[in-house]
Amino acid sequence: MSFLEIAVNISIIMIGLSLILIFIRLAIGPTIEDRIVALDLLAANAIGFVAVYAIQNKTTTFLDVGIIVALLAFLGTVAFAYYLERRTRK
Amino acid sequence: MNLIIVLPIIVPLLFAVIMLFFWKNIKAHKILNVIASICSLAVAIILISNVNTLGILALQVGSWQAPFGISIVADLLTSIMVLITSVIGLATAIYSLGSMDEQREKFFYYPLLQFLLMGINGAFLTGDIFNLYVWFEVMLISSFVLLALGGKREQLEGAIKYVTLNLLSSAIFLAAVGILYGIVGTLNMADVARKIPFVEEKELVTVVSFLFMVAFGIKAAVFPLFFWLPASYHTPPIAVSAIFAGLLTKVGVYALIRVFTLIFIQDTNFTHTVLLVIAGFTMLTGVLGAASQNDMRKILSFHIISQIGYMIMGLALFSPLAIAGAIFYIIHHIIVKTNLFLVSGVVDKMKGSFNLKKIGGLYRYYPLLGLLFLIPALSLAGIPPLSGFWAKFVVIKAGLEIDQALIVIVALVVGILTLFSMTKIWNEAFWKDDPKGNENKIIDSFSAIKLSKKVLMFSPIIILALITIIIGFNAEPFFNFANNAASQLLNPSEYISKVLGL
Amino acid sequence: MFSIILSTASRYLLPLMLIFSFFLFLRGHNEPGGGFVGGLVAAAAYALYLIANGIEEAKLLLRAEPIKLIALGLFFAIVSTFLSLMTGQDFMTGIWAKNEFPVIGKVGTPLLFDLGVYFLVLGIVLKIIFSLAEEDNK
Amino acid sequence: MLNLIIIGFFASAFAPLIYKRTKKYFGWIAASFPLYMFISFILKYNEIASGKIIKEAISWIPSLGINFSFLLDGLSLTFVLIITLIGTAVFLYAGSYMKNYEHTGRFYLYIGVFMTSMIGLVLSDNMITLFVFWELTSISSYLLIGFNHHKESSRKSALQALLVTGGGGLALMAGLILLAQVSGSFEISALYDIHDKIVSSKLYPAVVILILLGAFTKSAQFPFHFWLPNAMEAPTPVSAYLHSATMVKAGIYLIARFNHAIGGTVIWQDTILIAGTITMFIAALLAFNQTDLKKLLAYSTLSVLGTLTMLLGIGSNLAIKAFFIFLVAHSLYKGTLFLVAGIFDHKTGTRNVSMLGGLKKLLPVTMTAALLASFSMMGIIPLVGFIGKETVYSSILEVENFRFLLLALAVISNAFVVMVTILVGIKPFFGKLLPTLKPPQEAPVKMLIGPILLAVFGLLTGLFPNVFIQKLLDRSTISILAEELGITVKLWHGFNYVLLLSFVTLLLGIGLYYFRKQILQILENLSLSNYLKPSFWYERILNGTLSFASLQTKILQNGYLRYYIIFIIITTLGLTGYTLFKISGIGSLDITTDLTIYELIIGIIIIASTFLVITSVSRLKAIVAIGVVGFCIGIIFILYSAPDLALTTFAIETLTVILFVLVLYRLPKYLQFSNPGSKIRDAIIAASVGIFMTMIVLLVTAGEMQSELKKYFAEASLAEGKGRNIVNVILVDFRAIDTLGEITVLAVAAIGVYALLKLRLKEGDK
Amino acid sequence: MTFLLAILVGVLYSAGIYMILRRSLVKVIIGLIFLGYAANLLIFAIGRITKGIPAFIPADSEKLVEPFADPLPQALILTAIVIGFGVQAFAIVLFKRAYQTVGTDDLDEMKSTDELKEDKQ
Amino acid sequence: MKNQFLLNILLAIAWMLLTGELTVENFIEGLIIGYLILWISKSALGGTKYFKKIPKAIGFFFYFIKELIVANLKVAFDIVTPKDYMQPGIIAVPLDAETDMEITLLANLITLTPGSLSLDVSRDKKTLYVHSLYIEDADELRKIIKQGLERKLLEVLR
Amino acid sequence: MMEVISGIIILLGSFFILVSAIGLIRMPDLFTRMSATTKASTLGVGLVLLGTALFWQDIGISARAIIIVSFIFLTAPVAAHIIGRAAYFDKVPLWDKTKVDELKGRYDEKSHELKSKED
Ligand code: NA
Ligand code: NA
Repeated sequence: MSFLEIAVNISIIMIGLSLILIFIRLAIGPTIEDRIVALDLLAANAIGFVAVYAIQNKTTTFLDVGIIVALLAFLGTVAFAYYLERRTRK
Repeated sequence: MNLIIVLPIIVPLLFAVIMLFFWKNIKAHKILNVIASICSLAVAIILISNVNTLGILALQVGSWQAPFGISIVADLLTSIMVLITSVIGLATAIYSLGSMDEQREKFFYYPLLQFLLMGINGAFLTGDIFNLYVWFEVMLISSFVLLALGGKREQLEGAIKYVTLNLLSSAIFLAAVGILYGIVGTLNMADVARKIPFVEEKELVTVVSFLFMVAFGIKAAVFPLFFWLPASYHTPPIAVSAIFAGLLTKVGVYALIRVFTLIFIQDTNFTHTVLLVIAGFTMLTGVLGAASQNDMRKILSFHIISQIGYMIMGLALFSPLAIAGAIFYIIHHIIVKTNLFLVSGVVDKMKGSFNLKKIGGLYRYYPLLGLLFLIPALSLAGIPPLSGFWAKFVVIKAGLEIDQALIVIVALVVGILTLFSMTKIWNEAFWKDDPKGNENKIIDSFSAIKLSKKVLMFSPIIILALITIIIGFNAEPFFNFANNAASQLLNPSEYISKVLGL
Repeated sequence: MFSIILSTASRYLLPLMLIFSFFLFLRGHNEPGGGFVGGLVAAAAYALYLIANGIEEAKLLLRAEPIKLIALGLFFAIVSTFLSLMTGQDFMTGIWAKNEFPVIGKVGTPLLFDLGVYFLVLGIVLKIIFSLAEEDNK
Repeated sequence: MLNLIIIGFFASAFAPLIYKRTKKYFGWIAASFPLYMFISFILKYNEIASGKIIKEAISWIPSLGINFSFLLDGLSLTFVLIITLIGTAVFLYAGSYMKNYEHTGRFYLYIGVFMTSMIGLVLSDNMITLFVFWELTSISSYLLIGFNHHKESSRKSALQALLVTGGGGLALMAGLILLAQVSGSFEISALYDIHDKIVSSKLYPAVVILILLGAFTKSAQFPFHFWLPNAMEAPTPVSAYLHSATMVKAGIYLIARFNHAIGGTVIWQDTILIAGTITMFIAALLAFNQTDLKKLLAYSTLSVLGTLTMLLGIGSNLAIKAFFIFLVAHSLYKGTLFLVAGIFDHKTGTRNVSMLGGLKKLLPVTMTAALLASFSMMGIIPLVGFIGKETVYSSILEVENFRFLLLALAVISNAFVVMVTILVGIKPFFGKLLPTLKPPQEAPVKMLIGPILLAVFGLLTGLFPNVFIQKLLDRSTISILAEELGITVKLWHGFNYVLLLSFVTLLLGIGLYYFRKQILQILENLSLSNYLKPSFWYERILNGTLSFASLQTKILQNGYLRYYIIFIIITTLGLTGYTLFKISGIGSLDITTDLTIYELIIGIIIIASTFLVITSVSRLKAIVAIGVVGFCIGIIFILYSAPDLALTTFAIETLTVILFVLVLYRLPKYLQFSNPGSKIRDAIIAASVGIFMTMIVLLVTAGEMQSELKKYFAEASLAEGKGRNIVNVILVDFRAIDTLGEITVLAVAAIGVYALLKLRLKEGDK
Repeated sequence: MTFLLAILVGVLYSAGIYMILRRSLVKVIIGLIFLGYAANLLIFAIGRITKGIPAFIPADSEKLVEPFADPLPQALILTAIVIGFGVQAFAIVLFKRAYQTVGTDDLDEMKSTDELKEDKQ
Repeated sequence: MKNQFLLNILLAIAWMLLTGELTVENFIEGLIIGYLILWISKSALGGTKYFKKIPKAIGFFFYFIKELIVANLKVAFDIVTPKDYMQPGIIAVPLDAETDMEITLLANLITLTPGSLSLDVSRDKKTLYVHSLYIEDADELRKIIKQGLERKLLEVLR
Repeated sequence: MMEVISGIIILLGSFFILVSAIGLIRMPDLFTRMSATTKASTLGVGLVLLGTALFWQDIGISARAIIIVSFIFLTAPVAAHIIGRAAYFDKVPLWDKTKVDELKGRYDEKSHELKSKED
C-alpha cells in the first residue's frame, strides 16, 4: 500500500468520524439553527469525501457532484434561514 | 410505417402544448380541445382498422431494437381501449363546453384533459413495464390536478385520499417493476413474458405478480383497495367525474388484464383464483356500498367498483369467453358509466343537488332526460337488450361453463342489487315529486342556461346512449372484436414475436 | 428577507450558476449532468435570487412567464421526436450533425430533446416557486 | 313474426307523439294496433291447427348462438291470441279510462312495448331472445305499476315487482345458460330431441331450480306471490292486462314451453305441483279479508295461477287439458272483471266492495258483462269457466298420491274464489243502492266494448268449445307434452262425481260469502296474517340487505385514511407473504457482508436520522433530518457508481427543502394525535413491510441476473447514441419516451400547484 | 454491501409506512417522501450494485467493458425520482391548501366526503 | 458597457475552466454563452466596477490566505485542547466601505477568517456587526479589522 | 513525490474537517460553533481539493477543484451570515460567558430593520 493509499484511507476515516460528530450535533440540536449549521457542514464534508473517494477509486466522474453539492447546500441553508426569518417576523 | 401507433399519445400532448402557449386564451382552448378530441378519434379509428387488418402492430421508438428501447404496441385490446378513450374524450370535451365554469377553464382545465388522455393512451399503448409506470403517473398527476381544480373543501378532502392512496399504489408498482427487473433483467413486457418461464424461483415471480395485482388493483378500485374512489369521485365538476368514472379505473383493469394474460400465467391456479375471490368481493362490497348511499354521484361511484368486479371476474375465469366478456364489459361500462355521470350533471343543473332526498319530479317535466337516464341505467343493470346485458351474459356464461357457480351466484345477486340502485335513483330523482315543491323556481335555474349550452350538454349524452343501444342491438361485431382481442391475449406468442421482431 | 450581503452575493452568483447550469446541460451526454440537472441548477439560481431580492425583482429578471418556458420545453421535446420523420426514419430516431463541437460533442435531436427538458425543468420549478412566493406575500 | 315485433316497438315509440294530436280518438287508434296483430295471427290459425309449425330465424349474435328465432305453434298461438285479443279490449278501454291521467301518451308507449315484448316472449324459439323479451315485460310492468309515480306506494310496489321478477329473471338467465351448456344450443326446439341427455346431466337439478325460480317469480308463485297484489297500484287497464291476463302467465308459459324438453322428472313435476298447490290455497285464504275490488281480483288471480301451475305439476294428459282450458277461461273472465272494476272505480269513485251496491239499473251493460264473467269464474254452466273447473277436478281425481288432499285444497280454494266473485261481480249490482263519491252512470262505449267482447267470448267458448278451442288445445298440448291428447272438449259430461264437486264448490263459496264476517273473526284470531302477509319477508330481506349495506359501508368506507392504508398493506402482505415463505432459499440467505467503515457510517446515519424523523416533535427538525436521509442516499449513489443519480438526488433534495420551507410557513403546528396503542399497531405493520422488502431484496439479489440490456447499452451508447454517459443516453435516446412522460408529469404538477394556489372557488360556486 | 442496502430499504419502507399511518397531514407527506426513497433504493439495490465504476465510456475507448454499474436501473430511478418530485410537490401544496381550508391538519377531521348521510330510506 | 464586456470575457474564461478545454473554439463558445447569460441576468447586475488592480488583488489574496491559515490554527488549537480560551462577543464595526460590493466582500472575508463572523450590516450600510471568539478589547478588535482587512480590501477595489 | 505531497495535503485537509466537526460538538453556543466550524471546514475542504488537484494533475480536474473551492469561499460566509442573523432574531441564546453584545436592541422587532446606533 502506497503512502497515498494510506493517507486516503485515513482521510476517509477522519471524514467519516466528522460525519458522525456532525450528525450528533444535528440530532441533539438544541436549536433549529444548530441543526441547519450541522446540515450545511455535512454538505461540505460530503464534498471532501467525494474528492477523496475519487482518488480511492481513480475515477473523476464524481468530482462534478461536488460542485452541485456546494451550490445546492448553500441554497438549502438560505431557504431555511428565509423560513426562520419569516417565522420570527411578526 | 407505424407512426399511427404513437399518435394517440402525441396528439393530445401537442394540443396541450399549443394551449399552453396561448395560456390566457380560453376560447382557443375550447376550440383546440374539441379539435384535439376529434383528431384523437380519427387516429383511434385508423389505428383500430389497421390493427384489425394487419394484426398486432409494434413500433420501436427511436428505432432501437426491442427489448433495448421502448416498444409501443397496439393489439386489439389496446386499440379498443384507445378508441373508447377517444370517444369519451370527445364526449367530455363537448359536455365541458356546455357545463364547465370559466374559472376552471382559465386554470388549464382543457390542457389538463389532454394531458390526462395522453397518459391514459400511453398506458394502453406501451409495451414496456416501466414505461407503463410513467404513463400511469402522467395520468395520475393530471387526475390529481383535475380532481382538486377549484379547491373547494370537499374536493381537497377527496383529493387527499385519492392522492395518498394512489401514490401508495405507485410506490408498490414501482417496487414491483424494480423487482421484476432484478429477476429477469428486462423491461419489455414481451421480453419479460419470454424470460419468465426460465426463472428458477417461481415463487418469487408469484410474489411479484401479487405486487402488481395490488398496485393495479388499487387503480382499478377492487376490494379491499378501492377506498380512494368513493371518497373522491363525487367531488370534482361533473365532466371530470364522468371522465374519471369512465376511464381511470379501466386503465387499472387493462393493466391487470395485460400482465395477467401476458406475463404472470405460470401459476394461474393460485393467482387467478385470488383474482376470482377479489372479483366476488369487489362486486358485492361495491354494490352494497351503492345501496347505502343517497347521493346520486356516490351511488354511481360505488357502482363503478361493483362493475369492476365483473371485469376482474372475466379475467380471473381466464377462458377465452371470459376474457372476451371482460373486454366487452369494459367497452360497455366506459360508455354507460360516463353517460350516467353526465346525466347526473344535468340533474344537478336542474335541481341544484345530487342528493336524492332533496330532489325529485324530473320525469314529469323532463321525460327526455328520463329516457336518457333509463337507457344507461338499465344497461348498467344488465337489462336486455342493452349493452350491459350482453356484458353480464357473457361473463356469467363463461363462469358457468367452467363450473364456477359461486362467483356466478354473486354476479347474479349483484345484478339484482344494481337494478335496485338504478331504480332507486329513478324512483327518487325522476318519479318522486320534488320535496321542495317549488318546481318552477328550480326549472328557471336550468332554463336560464343558454340553449347552445344545453345542446352541448345533451348531445354527448344522446350519442353515448345511442352507442349503448347500438352495442345492445348489434352486439355481434363488438363481441367478435372482444373475442378476437381475447384470443390475441390468450395466445401471447403473436404479441411476443411482433414486439421482439422474432 | 432583506440582507445587503445576500442580495449582493445573489447578483453575482446568478450568472455563475446559470453558466454552470448550461455547462451541466451541454456536456450531460458525456459526463454527469444533462438537461434535468442543468435546468434544476438554473432554477436554483433564480430561486436564490428570489429569496434574496423578492418575487417582484425575480419576475423582472426572468421576463418570460414560466408557463411559456414549460410550453417551450415540451415543444422542443415534441419537435425532436418528429424531426426523424422528415428524413424518413422512424419516430424519435436520433439524427446527428456530422461535425463535432467542442465540449458539446455531437449535436443531434437527443440534444434538442434534452434542451427541452432543460427549459421545462426551469419553467416548472420557477412556476412552483413563484406561485408559492406570491401566495406567501399575500 | 320479427317484422310484427319491430312494427310493434316502433308503433309504441310513436304513441306519445300520435297521442298528442289525436287525444279524443286515440283509444280507437290504439286498439287497432293489437287488433291488427290479432288478425295477423288469427290468419295463421288454420295453418297451425292443421299441425304446422311456423319458424322464422334471423341470426343476431351468431358467435354466441343467439338468434332472433321465432316459432309459432299451438301453444304460442294460444298465448298470442289471448295477448292481442285482451290487448284490443284493454287498449280501447284505456282510451277512455286514462283520459284524465297525465302523460297518457307515455302510458300507451309502455303498454305497447309490453304487448310487443309479450308477443315476442311467447314466440321466441331462442332462449336468449325469449329472455330479452322476458326482461322487457318486467321493465314495462315496472313502469306501468309506477305510473302514478307521485304516490309513494306506487313507486314501492313497482320496485317490489321489479326486484322480484328481475331477480327471478337473473336466475332464469343462469338456468338457460346452463341448459344451453348441457344441450349445446340456445334453440328451444332443438331441445326436444335430447330430453334424456338433458335430464341425465349432472347440471339438470340446477337447470330446473333456476328456470323455475324465473317462472315462479314471474307468475307470483308462493313464496314470491306478494308482489302481485301490490302491483294493483297500477291503473286498472294495466292490472287487467299485465297482472291478470298476460304477463303473470309468462312464467306458466315458460313451464309449459319447457315441459316437453326438460320435464317429466320427479324434481320438475313435484316442485311445480307443490308450489302451485300452496299458491292456490294461500292466495285464496289471503283474499278473504280484502275489501278492495282489485286486491280481491288479484288474490283470486294468484289462486288461479297456482291452480294452473299445479296442473302442470300433475302433468297428466287430462291435467294439461285442464290447464289449457282454465288458462283461456281465466284470461277472458278475469280480464272482464278487472275492466268492470275499473268502471266502478271510474264511475263511482270507489273500489271498496262494501261501498258498492244496487247498481244494476244504472249500469246495465256493465252488469251484463260482469255477470257473464262472474258465472264463468264461479264455474257455472254454460260458460267456459265451467268446463275449466270440471276438467281441473277430473284431472285431480286421476292423481295417485295425496289425491284427496289436493282435491280438498282445490275445492276450498275455488270456494273462496266463488266468494270473491260474488263480492266483485255480483254484489255491487244488487241490494240497496249505496251512496258513492260520484253519481254512478253507465260507462261510455269505449269502456264497454272491451268487457262485453271478452265476456261474450267466454260464453261462446263455453257453448262451442270444439269450434273455439279444440284445435288449439290439440296443438298446444302437443307443444307441452309432445303427444296428441285425443281428448275432446265438451261442455257437458253428464251427471258425475265432478259435477258434484262443482256444485259443492259453488255452495261452499256462497256459504263463505254469507258468513264471511264470522270467518274473518276466526282467521284474525289465528293471526296467521303476519307471516302470510304478502310482503313481510320481502321487507325483511330488503331492509336487512340495506342495513347490512350501510353497516359494511360504514366499516369499509369509514373515512379514516390510515385504515384504508392498513387494508391495502395487509392485503399486500397477506397475498405476498404466503408465497414468500414458500421460497426454499429463504433459510439459507447469505448475509455475510464486506462493509467498509464509511458504508457503515452512512448506513448508521440514515437509520438514525430516519428515527429522528419519526420521533421528532418539531416539524422543522423532521425536515432537516429528512434532508440528511436524502443527502446520505445521494452519497450511497456516489459510492455505488451512480453520479447522475447523486446529482439529481441532491438537486431534488434541495428543491424539496425550499418547497417545504415556502409551504411550511403557513402549516400547522406539528401535533401528536395518535395514542400509544395505535402507534404500536402501526409500528408492527410498518416493520412487517420493512422486513418483507428487505427479504425481497436479499432473495432477488441472491440469484444471478443476465441482462442483455446492460451489454447492449455499453456497446451502442457511443456508437449509435453518440454519448459516453450511458445513463444520459438512456434518458434522452434509448428510453426518451420515458423522459417525455416524466417531463409531462412535471409540467402538470407545476400547473397543478399554480392552480391550487390561485384558484379558490367558494362553496356556493358550481 | 447489498445486505446493508437491503436493511436500509427495509428501514425506509418501515418509516414511510409508519408515517403515512399518522393522523397528521404533514407526517403523511413525510411518509410519502420516505416511500419514494425506499423505492429508489430498492430498485438500485435489486438491480445489483457495483462499486466505483460508473457507466461512462472512457474518453479513449469506444465502448465499456465489464465490470461497470448497470446504467438502466439508474436511469429508471432518475425518472422515478423526477416524477416523484413533481407529484410530491403537488401533494405538499395540496395538503397545505387542505389545511388552510379545513383549518386543521388532523386527517380525522377530513372525512366528510366519505360520510354516509344518516337519513333513512 | 466596458464592465459588461469584461464580465463576458470573465465568463468565457470560467467556461474554459469548467470545460477544461483551452482552445480558441471553446473560448468563442464561452463568449457566446457568456453573452447570453449576461443578457439573461441583465436586471441583476447594475453598472459595477471590476477587478482593475490585478496585482494588488494577488497581493491581497496571499495576505488573506496567510490570515486564514494562522487564524485557523488558533481556533483548531482551542478546539482540540480541553481548555477554552474564548472570550466571545458581538461588536459593531463602523464601515468605510460604501458600495454593496465592498461591504459584501468585506463581510465575507471577515467571516472566512476563523474566529470571527459577520452577522449583519445595518440598513444604512454604516455599521457591520461582527461576532468574534476572542474579544480581549472590543475597540482593539475594531481597529484590527479596519486597519487590516478593510483597508487592504478597499485598496484593491478602489 | 507529487503523490506524497498530495497525500499530506489531503491528510491535513481531513484533519481540519475533523477539527471543525469536533468544534461543532464542543463549542458552547450557536455563534461560537458557527464561528469556529464553518471556516475550519472551508479550509479543510479546500485543502482536500487541492490535494486532489495535485493528484490528478489534469487541467479539467484542477479547474473543477478551483471552482468548488471558490464557490465555497463565496457562499459559506453568506450562509453563515444569514443563519447567524436568523438565529439572532430567533433569540437563540448566547453563551453565558459572552463578553459584549453590541447588537442587542439594534434590530427592529417588527420590520427586522437593523440600525447603526441605538436610538
Ligand atoms: Na444525466
Ligand atoms: Na438528465
